Amino acid sequence: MNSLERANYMISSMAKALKDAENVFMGVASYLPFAAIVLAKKRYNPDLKWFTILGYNPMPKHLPLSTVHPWISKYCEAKIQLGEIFDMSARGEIDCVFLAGAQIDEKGNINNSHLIINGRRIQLPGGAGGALLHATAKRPILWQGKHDSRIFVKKVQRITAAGKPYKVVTPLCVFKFDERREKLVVESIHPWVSLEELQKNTGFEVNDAPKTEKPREEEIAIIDEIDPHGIRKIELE
Amino acid sequence: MNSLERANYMISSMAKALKDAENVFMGVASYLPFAAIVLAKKRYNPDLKWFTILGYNPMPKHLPLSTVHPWISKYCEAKIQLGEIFDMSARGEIDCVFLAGAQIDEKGNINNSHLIINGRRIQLPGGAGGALLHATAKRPILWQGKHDSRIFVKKVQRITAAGKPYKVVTPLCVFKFDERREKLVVESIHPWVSLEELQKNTGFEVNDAPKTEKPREEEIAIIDEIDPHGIRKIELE
Amino acid sequence: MLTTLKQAVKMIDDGSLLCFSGNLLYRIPAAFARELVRQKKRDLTVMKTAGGYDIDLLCAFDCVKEVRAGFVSFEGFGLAKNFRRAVEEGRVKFAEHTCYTVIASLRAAAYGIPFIPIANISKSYFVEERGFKWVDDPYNNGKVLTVPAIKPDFAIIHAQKADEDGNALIYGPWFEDVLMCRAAKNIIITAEMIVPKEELKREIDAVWIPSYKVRAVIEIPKGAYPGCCPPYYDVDFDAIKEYLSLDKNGLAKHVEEVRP
Amino acid sequence: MLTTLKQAVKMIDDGSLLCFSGNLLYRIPAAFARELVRQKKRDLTVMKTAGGYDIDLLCAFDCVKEVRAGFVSFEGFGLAKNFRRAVEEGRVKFAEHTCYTVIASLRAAAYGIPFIPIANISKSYFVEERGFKWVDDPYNNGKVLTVPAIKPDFAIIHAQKADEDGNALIYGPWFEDVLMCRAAKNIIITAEMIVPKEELKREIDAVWIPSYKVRAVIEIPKGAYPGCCPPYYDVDFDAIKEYLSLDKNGLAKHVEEVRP
Repeated sequence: MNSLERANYMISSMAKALKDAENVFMGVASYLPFAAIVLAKKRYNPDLKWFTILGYNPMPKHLPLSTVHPWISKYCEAKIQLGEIFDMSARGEIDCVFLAGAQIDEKGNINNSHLIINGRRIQLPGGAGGALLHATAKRPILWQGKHDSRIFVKKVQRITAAGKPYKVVTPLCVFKFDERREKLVVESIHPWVSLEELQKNTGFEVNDAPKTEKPREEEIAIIDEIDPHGIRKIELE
Repeated sequence: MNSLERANYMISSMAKALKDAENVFMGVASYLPFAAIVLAKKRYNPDLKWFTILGYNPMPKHLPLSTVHPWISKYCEAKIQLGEIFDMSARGEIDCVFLAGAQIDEKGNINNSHLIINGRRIQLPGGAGGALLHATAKRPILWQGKHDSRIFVKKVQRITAAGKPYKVVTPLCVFKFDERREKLVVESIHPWVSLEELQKNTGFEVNDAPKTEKPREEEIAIIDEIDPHGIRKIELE
Repeated sequence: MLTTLKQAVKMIDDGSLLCFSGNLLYRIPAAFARELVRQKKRDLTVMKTAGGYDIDLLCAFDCVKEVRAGFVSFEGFGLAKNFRRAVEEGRVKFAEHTCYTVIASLRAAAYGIPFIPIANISKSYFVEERGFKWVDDPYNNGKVLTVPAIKPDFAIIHAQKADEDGNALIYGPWFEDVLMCRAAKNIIITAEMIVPKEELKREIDAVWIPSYKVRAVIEIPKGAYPGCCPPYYDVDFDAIKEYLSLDKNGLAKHVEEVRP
Repeated sequence: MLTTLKQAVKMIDDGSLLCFSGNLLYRIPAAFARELVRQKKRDLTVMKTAGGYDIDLLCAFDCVKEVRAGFVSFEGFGLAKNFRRAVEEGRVKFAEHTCYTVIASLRAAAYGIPFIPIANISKSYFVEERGFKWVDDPYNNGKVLTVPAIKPDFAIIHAQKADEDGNALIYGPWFEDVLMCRAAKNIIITAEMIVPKEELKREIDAVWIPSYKVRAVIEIPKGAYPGCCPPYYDVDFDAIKEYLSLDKNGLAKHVEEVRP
């Protein structure tokens, strides 16, 4: 399974998570969410309202090299400021938001701040708007293009953003949040991954789960149309 | 002295009060301030920055029938929201502001809310932005097109807006605020007014003062140019 | 989303808290206000920095139980006599604000926070009447005055242009319109013209109301009449003067005859 | 007010608190940042929701003592390695915020209030590190988290157009630019083009920066390069890749050779 195919599984899983969302926000460096939102609008949820930091409801032709690429704003239906999107979330008007985590732990906490390795601080880029969005959006969807036991940990070293993720989508599986046990549980495992392999690459205990549904041909066609050059691979490589 | 000539004295006095102002704000129903600001910009203070609720630095051709008349915004140099002008004042960035008072008292308080006459409430239009602006602008300038002892009172029945006025301009005189005694004192009396007449029409003790300087021919020419139809009389009649 | 004025006004429940666009006689949702009267809405609360024809008309027909505003008047044309009389007779409560506290309350609602500090206006009588409270500044040990969030049920906006979903464009001053859209639960747009999406996008830099909370969009040419909606029409000064001269019967005729 | 880049940068004292326009590689005041480096400014504090080339460059040359931001990166192109190294080596303090608290702090400064309540982000580690404090909600008896006002000395804005006084127009997203202008003591505008006043007025609906606190206006075509300034030019992706490969000598050459 090459990285493009793995990306497609992730995108399809993320798109399905938007089925009954009204408003979704996507921030910077969000290639897979970008494709997932386009796919969701085309296939699962035509009325989905899409908020970006460049404006409201873009209809871009292609996945850009940057998710703050000027051409996104050109295709928007209205202006809205970044701060106003945070306000929306604070008011409870954001259903889904896509948040990336350099470290993600069993409780759904995210670390995008820094790591301490052998007493040495490794600086990460920071959590952007994640702290507010994870805490206030109704259904935060986390994603991470890589899945290993340094990324998926029992407990993050710093909590940049805390909240209850609706889903966590990775190249190995999809987690959901178990409200009762207040932790991530595996919802589906991608077909190329064994439970053993998943456990080896995850810093907390994982459960067995059904195989992730294969993206349909027509989904892949939509993804290829929005990203003909395979920019989406960036996140997995 | 007809009402147009009396208005000219008031406008000229208000314009002179703007000599060393950097930023001035003028609200709704402000015909005399409108003319005074234009006069100040043309004669006393070409760098004066003029804030209106329709935008920044208008260059209107004529005094409009409404100070929220659309053509003001057409001639503005930049947009700014009303709330942002209040913020400017809260930050200490507004030097002068023109505030009208249905009642004005010796302490410089304004009542634009309501009067209680024989136990009956007489509703006034409200103080608009006055409460914030009077309290926070550096040099509030009050004006009133009529001057009698029901308007200029010892103590207002309701304080709509409190602050220390820099000047109070009326058809009879110009007051200034005496910081030490914390009350209005007469700075100049218009030439057609006797001290006795001023006292009779003022609900608190007034002092004698020099005659108000006559508006120069060139000032009157500027005022006539901006208000050829004499709209400014409205406020005095 | 495109609907009729009649259907849109039906969405408004008696007792709702409404915010109206514009200021005094500028870009007011006048046609919407007339239909509120025709449908005999009751117990509305209307909040605005500076109202004119819109608030006065609703007061004339006892649609309103409370007005929260800084100023209600027809500026140089006279007093808002129907508002004034309704307040003086106790039929309407005038919860006086200063324009600034209307804005601050909308900001708090827009930000999803329960209150917001304001500059010190403590000597104004309505600070106590409105129940504005002080808090300790946790950073500098002083006391700071605050206002609570006020969240409108509906923001009623008359805009120059909108698309069929309700993305809306305002030319010229916004007043509090964009802010009240952020703060409100629901938005109704009346627009001088509904234009195709592609046309609105070409003017994106003036399109600041996204459609997502817009529950109704109605094309109403001259929807601000007798107020102005630049660049299309100015205030009809004669019509304002005539309105201010109307008695009860005249007002009843006014709301029936001035369409929409 | 019209001046040269050199003169404008001379206004910035060492130790100042600066806010930069744009976001990541979008409409950043890149030419201004290079001149800050050439003039060897020191001990600057830079505040921004999401920085890229601008903050990274200043960190590479030790102009900065503190970065207050939610995110510093080159997005898909890689990490902000000079920022990263400076923080890891302790030469720069990264006072981590979330983008939201940068905005909230600017809002409080813009409103002239000492602090502002925020939505509850209390589990994030930096809430304690930044010293954000709780207050009692005086209306509903709960506790509310707050951030203090942060008032920038200068907002440095790269805009598409300005007039000679500094009234400035932004096409497309504002990010925090208009807000930082309201909050800041002083504004410097670099613009793709200086246009006559009459021309700017014809596009009034995009002119949201009034000139009154603008201390300098400079015409700098391609002033956001290697970032983008739509509709005039896109990000120069090759130049960004090259920048990210530069060593110390290469960076020194970069700031000298890329003019302005």
